[in-house]
Amino acid sequence: MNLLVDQVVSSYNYWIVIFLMMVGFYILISRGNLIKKLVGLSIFQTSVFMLYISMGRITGGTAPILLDDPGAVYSNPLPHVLILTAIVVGIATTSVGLALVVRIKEAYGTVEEDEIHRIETEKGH
Amino acid sequence: MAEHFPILQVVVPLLLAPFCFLVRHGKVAWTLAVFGSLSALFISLNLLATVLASGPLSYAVGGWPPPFGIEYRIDAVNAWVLVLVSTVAAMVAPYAQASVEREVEARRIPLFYAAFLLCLAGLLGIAATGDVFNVFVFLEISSLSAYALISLGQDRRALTAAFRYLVMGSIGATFIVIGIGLLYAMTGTLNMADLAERIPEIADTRTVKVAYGFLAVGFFLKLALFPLHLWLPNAYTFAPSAVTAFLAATATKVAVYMLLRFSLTLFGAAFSFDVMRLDRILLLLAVVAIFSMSLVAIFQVNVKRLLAYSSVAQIGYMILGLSFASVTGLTATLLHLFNHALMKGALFMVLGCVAYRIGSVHIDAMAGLGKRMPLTMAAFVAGGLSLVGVPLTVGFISKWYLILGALEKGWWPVAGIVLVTSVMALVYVWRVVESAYFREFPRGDEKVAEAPFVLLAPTWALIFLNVYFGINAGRTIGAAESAARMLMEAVS
Amino acid sequence: MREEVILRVGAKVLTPFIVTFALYVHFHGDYSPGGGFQAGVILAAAFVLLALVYGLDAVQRVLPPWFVQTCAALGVLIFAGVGVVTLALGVNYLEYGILSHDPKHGQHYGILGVEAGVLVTVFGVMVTIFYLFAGRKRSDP
Amino acid sequence: MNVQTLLVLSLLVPAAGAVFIVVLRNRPNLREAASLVAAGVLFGVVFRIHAAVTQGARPSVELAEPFPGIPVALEAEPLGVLFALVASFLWFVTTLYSIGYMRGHEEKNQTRFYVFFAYAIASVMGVAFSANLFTLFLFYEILSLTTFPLVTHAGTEAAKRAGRVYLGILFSTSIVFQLLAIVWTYRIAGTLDFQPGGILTGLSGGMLTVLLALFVFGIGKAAVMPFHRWLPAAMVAPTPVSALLHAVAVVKAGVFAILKIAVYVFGIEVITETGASLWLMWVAAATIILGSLVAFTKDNLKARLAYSTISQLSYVVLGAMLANRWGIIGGGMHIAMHAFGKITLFFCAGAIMVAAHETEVSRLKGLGRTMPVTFCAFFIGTLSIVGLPPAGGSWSKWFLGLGSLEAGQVGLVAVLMLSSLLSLAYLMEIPLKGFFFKAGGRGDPEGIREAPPFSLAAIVTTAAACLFLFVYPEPFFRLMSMVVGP
Amino acid sequence: MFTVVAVALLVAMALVMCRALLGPTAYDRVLALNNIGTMTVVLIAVLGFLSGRPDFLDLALVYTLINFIGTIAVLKYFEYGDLGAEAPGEGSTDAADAE
Amino acid sequence: MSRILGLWVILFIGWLLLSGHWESRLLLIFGAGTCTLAVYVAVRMRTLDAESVPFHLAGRALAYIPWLLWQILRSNVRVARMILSPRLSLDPAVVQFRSSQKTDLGRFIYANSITLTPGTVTTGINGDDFEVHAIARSEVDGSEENEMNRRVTVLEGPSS
Amino acid sequence: MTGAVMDVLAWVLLLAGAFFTLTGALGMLRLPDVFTRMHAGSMTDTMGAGLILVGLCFRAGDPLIVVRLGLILLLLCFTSPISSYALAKAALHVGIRPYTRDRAGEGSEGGQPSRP
Ligand code: NA
Ligand code: NA
Repeated sequence: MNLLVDQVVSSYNYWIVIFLMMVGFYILISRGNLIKKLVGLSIFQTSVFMLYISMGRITGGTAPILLDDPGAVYSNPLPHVLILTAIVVGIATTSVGLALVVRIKEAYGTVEEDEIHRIETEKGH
Repeated sequence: MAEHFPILQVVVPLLLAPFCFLVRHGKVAWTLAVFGSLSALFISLNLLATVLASGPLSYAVGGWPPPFGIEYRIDAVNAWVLVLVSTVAAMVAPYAQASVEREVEARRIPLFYAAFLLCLAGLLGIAATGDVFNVFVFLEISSLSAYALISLGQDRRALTAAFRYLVMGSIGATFIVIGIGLLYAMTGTLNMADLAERIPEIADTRTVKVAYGFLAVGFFLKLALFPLHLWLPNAYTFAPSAVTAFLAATATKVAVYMLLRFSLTLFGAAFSFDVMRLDRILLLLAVVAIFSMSLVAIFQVNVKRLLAYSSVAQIGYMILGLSFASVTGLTATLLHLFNHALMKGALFMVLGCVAYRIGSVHIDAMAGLGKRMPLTMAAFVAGGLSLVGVPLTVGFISKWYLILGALEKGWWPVAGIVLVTSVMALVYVWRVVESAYFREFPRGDEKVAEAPFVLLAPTWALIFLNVYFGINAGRTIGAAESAARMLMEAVS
Repeated sequence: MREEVILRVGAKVLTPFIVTFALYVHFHGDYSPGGGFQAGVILAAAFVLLALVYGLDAVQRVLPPWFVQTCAALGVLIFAGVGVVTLALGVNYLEYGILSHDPKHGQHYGILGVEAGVLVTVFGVMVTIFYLFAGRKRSDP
Repeated sequence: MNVQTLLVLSLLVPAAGAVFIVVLRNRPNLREAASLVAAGVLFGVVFRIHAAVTQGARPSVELAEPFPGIPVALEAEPLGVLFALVASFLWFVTTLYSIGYMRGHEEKNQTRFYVFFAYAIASVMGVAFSANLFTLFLFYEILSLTTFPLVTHAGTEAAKRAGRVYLGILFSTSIVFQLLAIVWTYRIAGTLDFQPGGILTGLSGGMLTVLLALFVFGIGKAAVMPFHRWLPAAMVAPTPVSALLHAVAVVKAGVFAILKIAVYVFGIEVITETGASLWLMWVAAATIILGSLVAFTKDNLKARLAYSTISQLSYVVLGAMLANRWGIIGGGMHIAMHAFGKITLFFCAGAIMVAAHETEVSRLKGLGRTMPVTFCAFFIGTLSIVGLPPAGGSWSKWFLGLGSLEAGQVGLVAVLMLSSLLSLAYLMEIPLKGFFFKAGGRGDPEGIREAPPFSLAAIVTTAAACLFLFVYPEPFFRLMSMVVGP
Repeated sequence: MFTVVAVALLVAMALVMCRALLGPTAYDRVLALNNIGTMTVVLIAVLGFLSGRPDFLDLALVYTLINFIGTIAVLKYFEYGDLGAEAPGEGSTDAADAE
Repeated sequence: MSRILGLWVILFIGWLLLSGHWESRLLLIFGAGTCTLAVYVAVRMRTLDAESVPFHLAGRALAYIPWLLWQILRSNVRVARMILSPRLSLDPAVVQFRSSQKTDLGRFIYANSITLTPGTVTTGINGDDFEVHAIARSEVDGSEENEMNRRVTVLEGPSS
Repeated sequence: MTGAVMDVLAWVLLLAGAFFTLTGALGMLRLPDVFTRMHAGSMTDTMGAGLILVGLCFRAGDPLIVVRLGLILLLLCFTSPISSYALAKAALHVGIRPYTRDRAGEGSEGGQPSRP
């Protein structure tokens, strides 16, 4: 049973990644609302976490990074750090994006892409 | 201290950035930014000298030996990129003071310099590190601060431009980090030198090829390779002038560097060109980019946007060089990397001067400026000629090697396209020149004076470099050639 | 008298525990890397909860915007500064071993220092963003 | 002073002259004196170089080395000396002429005019003494840039358009064709240095033909059809500028470059043996005839002269393409002969414009009586251009004819004769109208006098030179003989 | 047996996800998502046991908190359109503003 | 002051339980600092009062919690049966009633107890007035609701 | 002996928890409106999560893990009713009317506004 799940997890992780990417990307391009776009982007980035999480399982690296002596067997803390970094980056991206959206809202009074476009083109004429 | 230069190169600006934010005082923040950029320049020149004298440098962060810890590795290729980035920063930072004061809200100025230093640190980090995941982290540091910098432009369209850049940039970064993850899953290492050793053993697996694809698309997005350039024109157009000058001269160049580093050092020229056929894709995209974007540039009325499209075309030249898959072609790429930074930096700085005085960079608004701002417009003419590729400017050097590379391959039509698009560059540059010199200044009695010295001096300094490295290109060519040779022969 | 009694009491009871938990995660971060980040998020969450229940003004009186912004910058400073300390002590960047007689403890201090930087930054950024959004009326219906 | 220094001086003297002109911008007399002095000194310098070169010296100097192995370098050789002599002498004369013309015409921005004129001369010296293709290309482009403000001197919409065509064609052709040809040459030969006998050996005829064509069309300043449009467009410029373009500097730089490339890059023998230039001869021939025919249709005097220039330039190109002893000698000498002839004609046209405010050929009737000197000079210039004794032009035409015969191209001889007839017809019309027709419909014939004295002096000088060169073509002939060797 | 529980949880999550997608009101979705959050917490705990690494449990704790605060935030936004507003009928005896 | 101390002690116990590294003096010091900070935040926010530190209920809660768990179990079973029955025979209702607690804390406990037991959800409190949604009218008809009300009031203690 | 008892107990608790979780999830789908679904939700939160977590406690071994599981459970029990309350109140606030047997014919979703 465990083996089965392991199989499922390890062979289908790429599919999950791809699925999430597709979903995120779809939301990203199909929505005119900038906030929804950011949601799509977040989902898109989430696919990375999935990839790295599944990778962590494959590599089987587990916690500590205390290096007792250079000769000791060195347990690999990397997948953790990588996932975490990727998450931080994702959140930072989303934060900057949201900050931009707030300022766009202030400047245009809307966060809908087509309305912004309309406002700009009207101003142009 | 000198042995720590590889890390200090990145840490100094990184450390100064929060100070800029903390002091909450525009002038002080600016002083910090200038100090940061100048020290970065100092360090990078030192590094370059060391590398040229005694070969590559390796620095173990945390004192852990390379495969385990993060390694910073400086060789002939990235030492040049470091010099390039920090040179431009050292020119833009002094320039920014007056320009930013005019274009950015006072309360946001400390934030501006903080983001500027962060962006600088990120770009330097990408170039300096020898760890692929670190590349991603620095890429994001530089990108996020770039989004912030762009959003500080006066026009509200700066916000939407920054948003779009954020979306496309993040997609690119995600592709890159997926590629890195796949490589890591296959090899269990993130160290570039390690990867370069291990990838050939597993080069025929599908995962490696998929990773290659992800990485390539990610880099294409980041370096604004046609048709993934859509974020660039608006971002450059609406960003504050100093930001445009800085980003145009550095950000895409560093992205090109990443592409070179990954495709040639990590995967190896043989894999990239023989297996993945990178050269064919690049050739096609580059040719289309060069031609179509030059054409589009001709029809622009906003000069910043005009130069932005020109940048996309010029990036095409760099990629074209790579697509030759030869030492000469790669030399052209590296030369143009450096040279284009000099010319576009200078030209966008000129536009900053113009915006400073007349508040617009519309081609009509620039009418008659040749008389009102003679030094500024002279700088534009000089920079423009460099862009066209007139002899004694750096532009000529790049073109020369590109054509030489094309002829080496026997690709006559490609050489022809390089030349014809140079003429197109002449056309779009000349439209601005005509407006400045052949049209009457529209607002008769209004006093428009020459740009202030603090803006002109850095601008002309870059123009001077354009000419200096055009007349005395031996050193750049030598460096580019040896770097190109190193990249091409890294693994194959 | 008070409609929101449930949320009010709930938040009141919960926050001290959240704060404690946040710092627990931080100080035990070296056993599972990245504690600083999680801790920062959790700490910020405590104040977000307070703001949601008691209103933005009440929280901002305790945690003014300039303060959290300073936190955000300060954290980066701490983060990079720890490395500079090791440089000053004559070893490589982030080579924590130098920070104590026992290299193992040294690494511990070093990681805690770096993570503290991360914590402070993440906390600052998170709260700043929350402030940015809270207090802006939704105008579309 | 050694000859290397002189070579550098040939660039520095006009450049320094420009500086003095700027400094003295508020004192027109001194300003123009500075210009004249610079021109005089330059001629002296070039003459000293000439002396050295005729004694067999080949002084050279390297200014910079942008590329490894591709320096910016100067070298004095006979062909370049010939060109430099003509250009520096005519600078002096043109400056003299300009003093009268610019003042008489009350032109604006006269300082700018003199400054860029000086810079253009400096570039011409660079072209003339270039030691390799890169240096030639460099100064060629600088020449385009420095003459641009002169062409657009008027600053009007028409001037702007003319400037576009001027720079557009010159830059486009030079970038697209010439630069390509240069890089290709470098790729094949591994060097760009001009060497007697050429540097392209062992190449197939087909490749050579393409490369030669790239050069011929890439040197837009030679105005080989179909890249000739810039020359008529540039008519909007003041007459001294036209003189500069048509006689002193620009077009001459073009044909000079072709000649130099034919001799020192391809090598006469290589061209002859491979027959690479055969069809290009006929392109030149076509330009000769078509240029003359178009000139016929132009009523505007300057336009007529412009097309005449297009036609005459291709004589030089033809000489280069013939690539035999007499062809090269004829082509080289035609640079000088046509320069003196055409500058005379333009000076006269300008003088007529300043004095009588007339620009159309059909309205010149009877003017010869009020402006006899001018019209006499025009007549002499015409003789030289057509190639009739006793004017210098007859020598170069004669040698070109010999060259055509030597190449076995009897058809080309016919072309030369036909063209001479045509040019006789469209040029002689002017002195004929001036002297032998009655003035009709002109409002105020009393107000018209001869051209300003400075201009007149220039006109007389060049006209006299045309005659003098018939008697004493020796210096140019000797130089060209050195080029082709014994 | 952890596997059975994990699968059951996944199935339950899938069912509730249907509700989140179906709605029909925004509150249905919030409810469903909150519920999924709870199940995720449990799943994390179970997976920790499954993989022999119970240090995931801290993560579960964090997730519980975030799930809660997130739900409150969303609901407040729905209700007042503003995250920072004080709730109406607010007394003045509790928070820092009570002077 | 006693509340401050009390809260601090509770938090520190929580810290020890979570940490498990009781041997590390460093971590204990950090823990103490952490708890101090948490208390300080509570003090600054003025949220430190009887409601937030319900020490006084501890004893009586020992009696209440098992009863509550039993109620939760029972109602879970009832609701599960309802959901699983093929014919979904629901009779949802919203009822209003008055509670007998004297303090907010008491009402908080009562309202949450109602909600914790499936089948009933507190949907509004206004002073003593409670509004409860029940999945079936029977859930609120019986004596259990009154029983819960009574027990929470007892839990509250004689005086607040 | 105690080990076996503990294992069996863990089994029972885990399976019971899974059962309640699934039932709750089913309820989420079957029940007609947001208010009734909340009951199903609280089933997952209490019995579902609770029994599983307690079941895990029996397999933990390390007291530290038991503590954590307990804390999670405590936190869940503390936050779940608060969320539910906030949800119900918000839903009522925007005018969503609870489904009743009398109005069953109006459609299972009660015909309320779909967006607040
Ligand atoms: Na995200
Ligand atoms: Na990103």
